[in-house]
Amino acid sequence: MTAKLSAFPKEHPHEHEEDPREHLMLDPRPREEMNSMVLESMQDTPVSYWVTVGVLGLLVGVALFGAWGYMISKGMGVAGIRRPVYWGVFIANFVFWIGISHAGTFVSAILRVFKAEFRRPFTRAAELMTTFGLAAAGLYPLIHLGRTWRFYWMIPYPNQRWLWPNFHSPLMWDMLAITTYLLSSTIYLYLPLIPDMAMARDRSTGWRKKLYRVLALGWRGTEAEFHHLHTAINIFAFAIIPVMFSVHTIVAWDFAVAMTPGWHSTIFGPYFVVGAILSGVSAVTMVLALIRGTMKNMKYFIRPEHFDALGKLVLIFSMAWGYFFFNDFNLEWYGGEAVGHAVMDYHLHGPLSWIWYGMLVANIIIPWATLWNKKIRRNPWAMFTIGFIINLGMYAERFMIVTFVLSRGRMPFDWGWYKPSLVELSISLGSIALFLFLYAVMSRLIPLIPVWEVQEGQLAHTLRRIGKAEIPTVSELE
Amino acid sequence: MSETAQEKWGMVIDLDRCNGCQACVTACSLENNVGFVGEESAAYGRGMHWIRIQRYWEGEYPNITARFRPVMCQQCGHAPCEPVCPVFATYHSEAEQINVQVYNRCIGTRYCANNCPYVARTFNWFDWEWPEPLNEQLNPDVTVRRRGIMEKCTFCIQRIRKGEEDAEAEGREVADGEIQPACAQACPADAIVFGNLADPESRVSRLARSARAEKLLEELGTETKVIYLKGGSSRDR
Amino acid sequence: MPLKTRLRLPALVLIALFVVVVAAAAVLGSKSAQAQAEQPIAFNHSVHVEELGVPCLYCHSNAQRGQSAGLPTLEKCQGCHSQIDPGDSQALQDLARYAEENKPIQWVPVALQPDFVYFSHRPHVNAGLNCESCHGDVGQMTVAEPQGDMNMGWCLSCHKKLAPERFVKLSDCATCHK
Amino acid sequence: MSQQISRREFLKLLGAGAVTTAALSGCASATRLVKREPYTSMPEYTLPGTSTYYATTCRECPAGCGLVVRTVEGRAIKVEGNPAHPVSQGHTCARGQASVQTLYNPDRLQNAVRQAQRGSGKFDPMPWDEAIQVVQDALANNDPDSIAFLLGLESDHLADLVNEITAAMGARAPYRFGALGMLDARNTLVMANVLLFGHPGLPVFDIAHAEVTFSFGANFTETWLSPVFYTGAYGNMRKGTPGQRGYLVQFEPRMSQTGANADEWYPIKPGTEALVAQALGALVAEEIGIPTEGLFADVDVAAAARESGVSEEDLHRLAMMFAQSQRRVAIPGAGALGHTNGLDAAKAIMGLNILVENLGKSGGVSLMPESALGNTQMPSTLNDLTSLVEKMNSGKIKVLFIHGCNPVFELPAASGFADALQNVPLVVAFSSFPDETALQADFILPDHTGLEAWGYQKVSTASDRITLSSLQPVVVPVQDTRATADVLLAAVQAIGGDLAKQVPYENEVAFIKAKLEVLVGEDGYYAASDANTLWARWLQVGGWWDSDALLIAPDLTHAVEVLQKQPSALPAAAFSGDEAEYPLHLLVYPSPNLGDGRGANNPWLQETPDPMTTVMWNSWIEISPDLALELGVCDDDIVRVTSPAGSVEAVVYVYPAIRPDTVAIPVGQGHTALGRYARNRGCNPLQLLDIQKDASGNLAFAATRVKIEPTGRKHQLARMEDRVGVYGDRYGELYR
Repeated sequence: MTAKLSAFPKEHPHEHEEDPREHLMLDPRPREEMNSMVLESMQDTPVSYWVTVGVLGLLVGVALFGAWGYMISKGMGVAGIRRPVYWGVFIANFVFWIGISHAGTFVSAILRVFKAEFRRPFTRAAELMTTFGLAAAGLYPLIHLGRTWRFYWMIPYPNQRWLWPNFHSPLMWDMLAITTYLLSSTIYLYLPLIPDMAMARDRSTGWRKKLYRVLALGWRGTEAEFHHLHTAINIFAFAIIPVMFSVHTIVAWDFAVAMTPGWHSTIFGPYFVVGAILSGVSAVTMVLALIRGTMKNMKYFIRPEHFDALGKLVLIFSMAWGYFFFNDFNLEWYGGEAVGHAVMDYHLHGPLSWIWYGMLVANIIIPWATLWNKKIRRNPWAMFTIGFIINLGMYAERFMIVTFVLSRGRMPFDWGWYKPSLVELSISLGSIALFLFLYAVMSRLIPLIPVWEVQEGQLAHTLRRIGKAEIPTVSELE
Repeated sequence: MSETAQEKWGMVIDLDRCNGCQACVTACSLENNVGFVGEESAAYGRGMHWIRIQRYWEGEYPNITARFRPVMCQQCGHAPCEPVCPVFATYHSEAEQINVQVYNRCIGTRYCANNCPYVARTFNWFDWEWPEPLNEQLNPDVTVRRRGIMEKCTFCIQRIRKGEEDAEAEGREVADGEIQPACAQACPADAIVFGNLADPESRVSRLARSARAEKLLEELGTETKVIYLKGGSSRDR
Repeated sequence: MPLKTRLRLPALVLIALFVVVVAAAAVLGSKSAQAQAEQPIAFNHSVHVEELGVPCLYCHSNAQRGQSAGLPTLEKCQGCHSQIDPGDSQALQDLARYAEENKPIQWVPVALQPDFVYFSHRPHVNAGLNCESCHGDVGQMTVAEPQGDMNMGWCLSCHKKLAPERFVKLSDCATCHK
Repeated sequence: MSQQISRREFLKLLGAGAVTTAALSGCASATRLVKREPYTSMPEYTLPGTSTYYATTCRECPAGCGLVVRTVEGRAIKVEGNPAHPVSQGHTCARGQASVQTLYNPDRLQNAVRQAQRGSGKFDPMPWDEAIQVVQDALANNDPDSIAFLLGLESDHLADLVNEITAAMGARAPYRFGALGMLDARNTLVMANVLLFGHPGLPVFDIAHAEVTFSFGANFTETWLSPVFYTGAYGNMRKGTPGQRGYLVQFEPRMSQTGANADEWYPIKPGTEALVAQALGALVAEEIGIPTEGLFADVDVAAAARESGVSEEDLHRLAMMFAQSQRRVAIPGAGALGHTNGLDAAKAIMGLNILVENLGKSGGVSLMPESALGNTQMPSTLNDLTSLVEKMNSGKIKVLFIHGCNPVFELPAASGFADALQNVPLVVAFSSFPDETALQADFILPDHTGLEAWGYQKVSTASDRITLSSLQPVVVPVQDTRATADVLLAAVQAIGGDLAKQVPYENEVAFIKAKLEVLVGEDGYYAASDANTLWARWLQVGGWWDSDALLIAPDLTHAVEVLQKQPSALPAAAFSGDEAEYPLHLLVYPSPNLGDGRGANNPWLQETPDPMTTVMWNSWIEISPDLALELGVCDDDIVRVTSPAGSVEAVVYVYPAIRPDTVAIPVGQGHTALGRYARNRGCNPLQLLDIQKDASGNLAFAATRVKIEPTGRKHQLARMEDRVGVYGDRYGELYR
């Protein structure tokens, strides 16, 4: 698609003139060189890498599990939650990480289904975010339980108590949806990994070879194998999309099915899905910028064109989010129910209203003001910054949905305010560290670039000289 | 789905008699082993009171007055807290037609508390302490809740059970007024009346038929079992 | 491979440690849950119940009237034992010493429910249940032994079997948990 | 006698069972380690796991409510009201409920102690023999004139016993004091009763049946005289009579909880209660057409309206309402009587009752007849106490026994009591807790708490009939304490001689039984033909009282004469503190939850929200929003409150129902001792009061002016309410 856009450069004389070879698909390199570039990036472990991983690991151990252990031993009271704000940062984090986990599926599965060619080099990076985002998200329902050690009562299994869990509870739907999503997204991550594992197996020694041998499942790269793999990936790509939608819809239902004013809204399902994709895609740009900036040989694979494409997606989803936001806000405002107005008043005029205004700036004003500009979109660090701001904004949205709404119930006598405690902040920081830690470790274990997919794409793309112009052409794959 | 909830135990609170004296609050806490939390926690909304008296102001000085309303779990017939609990720790008791909280089943998701429009539920943020010999006072009929567990007014289920068990052992029906929760028993103004709503002749049923009867947030369709009798008209002379 | 050995050893140690810890926890846990501390006096149920034909309710008389079946008072023991020569029986000598010092005997409970379970003997006895339905044939035991798990499913299965018409109430959580 | 001994043993046995049950309240995993300890011999009517109920009397305030306490295996579990009892009628207040936490309080004294250096808090345990020896020596080796007893307000068996002992010794009768009596202005009310009706006791107001009630600062649903009795009456006033809803009008500068329940509330200027009553009286007399002489003659209604802040229209309307109603009553409450013109106010307000001739009638004012156990002795006036302080200062008092009150905390600092205590060579306190006064004693010989004690109480505050309330131990004493009556009797017996002959009782129970003999054969709620039956019924029922409501009507003619002789020009209330320097009236009132402060170490009383402010675990100063704006202070600011007599720091609660020229602070907090839950919490406003008296010689506790300065510091009050939810932005920037 991008290739097609730049097919008629002469018609846009004011625009920056592009060299078609700026596109990865039109800038092929020999297979062996590409393979070793990727392998090199995996084995490149400078001191700075170990320091980073060490610090992250320490944060995971102390800030996440240390603080959690402290909370388990003392009680939930070390968190800032209280009557009537019984849910706080933990649930906001949960929704946030679920949102992040939408990046992979969206970028990978949907773009794959729609055959968006620019996706090729970064599907895996995005899919990894899904898995690790879910890992971080999945911790929070456990963390926020008053009696974590009894979490297994939510699992339906026959027991001497003659008791089943309550399938009416959205929390049960949550648990089922998240486990399904985790399982399917892991498989979806793994399938396209097989040929790359085989590639790595054939080019490494020692423990890596052993590891990759197991993971490659005896892949030889025959035509039949590729055919099966394509079919499997295709099936999963289609199947995982509804799973993705259902997961975040169910997360939205955690709130929307409650009779709490400010939560009880039909729009919450799609609103949450769009918000999740917005924050997820923004997070993908951040991760890509980091990978490109810190890992060897990545500047070849991840190029401004990718940031450009993702930037457009972000802009579209920012607009979609704005649309849903306006729907939600406007109807509450017009509706005029007293409690709803109290909730809204707390957003607009409360002591923490800056969060609300900040969210609007981060999620609407900044993306709309910047992302129309191609120069900005093509600048990785600018995109990193914008992605970061959008994620702050999306986090603020989740924080407000959870805590602001609970602060203003139907009983004004029992309103309350909420202040996150150090323990909550520490665990939040720890979960970010967990995500980055897993990602950093994984970046040295598996190729972040699906080499075979890139190569496949490059095979299909060629530049043909027609007259004076070089025209990129794509041959149908499969 | 929308059948009228069955009636059994119910409570009538006469707001014209209630003067907000807080005797019910203390009585409830001492009957039900409710923990005390200290100033700092109490200031941060962590008081464990199962019943609280809401005090609202009306008017402006000097034409000002205050209204009191004791609020506890309203024992909804259609309770918002029940469907959201993933482990049935809170559920509707078919036998007693009240909303029961099973402490030892609770895993502490606190979803029920979020979904309670009456803010009737309290959570054990910590293990509360009863320095010796204060623990001698703990009621052996009521489980002492440890940290991480949701709790709320139970209509003094231990007293209901005891009354029923006694009646059964003696081969008779429970008499009207025989079973009283701690709040009703303490109330010096006799504002709280408890009894069987299914019995049209019980004192609570007769009061519940009063023209002054109203339910809290009735529009939510929660079918509560606590009925308030509207207070006197102090301002309209 | 140096890397291989470097990795293998800690991994093996970790796995071994994990297995040991889990196994130890399981063993200790089940042991502490089932182990019966020694009774202060090795009271012989068999002699009293089987040989002498003392009815259960003679000593555990509160079972009909209240929650707890109750343990016999020292006075009650002495009602008979003051007439019996301890001889060289350790148990009887111990009893005599308790009586002399008027010191209560600290029994270790055999059938015990956790604090969050409300159990009352009265309705069960009044419903015509025999003691041995739950406590086993005490006449065949010397020191009383715990019977099975006495867990929730055990309660429920009996409630369902023996009182199906009242199962709504007898399966209500609030019947036993409050 | 034998019965009493067996009872004691039985209670001890009960205690043994308690150990096991206490262990059972731990967490689940520990239950495996529990040992069960059966009784060595089963006490009668005790079944394991089955509750036993005992009737006794509440000792958390002097009202004398009857309780039924549920005990399980020797532990007191729950306090409930005694349904047969005329005062409590089956109900209790928050303080009564929390009395189990007095009993099991972790900070109680565990045995008799000697304190080598006063105030040090370093206690050396001593055996009770030695403790009794101390009392014996003190009684035997000192001149009777130099021995003083200071007792609490309760008209109980101990007061009777000490009266007998002092009479036998030739010493002065015991002084009686309690902050609740002082802040209820009980003496002023009694004095008014004496002057008007010739009756040395408190009047009883039949609020329950009144159609219209005018309450002049009487907080009768909180702490005033007998809160449970009057709260019950309040409930019945509203809904007790079919087709009738009693109408309550409250006059007070700061809205009390009672005022919050009133149908009309008038924030009148402090000290103008007498004027309002006079104006109403004059208008009522005019309406019902009786000639006005004396007190109600030539009243300038317009001036009264101007002075008090109640409009003339309102006065006319209220007077009409009062005059035209069938059953109406006016109550002279503490707020009205706590001024230098308090006695006049009492007469004027009682005058309203006399005008409408409601004396002895349903919905009116009556008097309690004298009980068979003799009349109740009224509290000492401040005059008496100041003379005691003088005697202490001049060294005339060599021995001071203090029981049932905490004067170092409860008396205004300006009274000089704490300093005077330093001049008494021997101070013996009988407090169960190491309170502020006990800390200034040489010996503390802790008495049992109410639920462990024997006794009786002659209900003197309010009841609808003669009521004698019994106390019996519901559990074996938790600590190694001993009944003060037993200690005194043991000392008296050891001294022997004439004294022992005149006070011939072997112990406390023998004394009580001897006193109760007069009830044998008396017709009442039950009639007992012999002493043993009486004793059994007495303990079972929870006391002795008439079977029907029976009060006596005051003599109208005498009262009318007194009023007619009273000149109508009354002196204005005087205040301590120059108005320019100290611009604000200070109102101190007993906290509805903590009362006089003796319950401040009961954690559940601390955690029970105050009815009006919903504040827990602290005290506060109530400031009107206007005043707060003027002073530039807002909620949770710490301010310094200074009066001519002293100064304290208090946390601001912006209170929408108080006059802008008045501030109010509850009494009950501000302990420097007593225990972990009470210590260093809030402030004690009694430190601010200057010594001003009314005509009856009582403290005019509302006659002190103060000023307020912000300190710039803050302390967040623990509130049940949400400030924003309740107050919104009604007061704008105050809540930022």
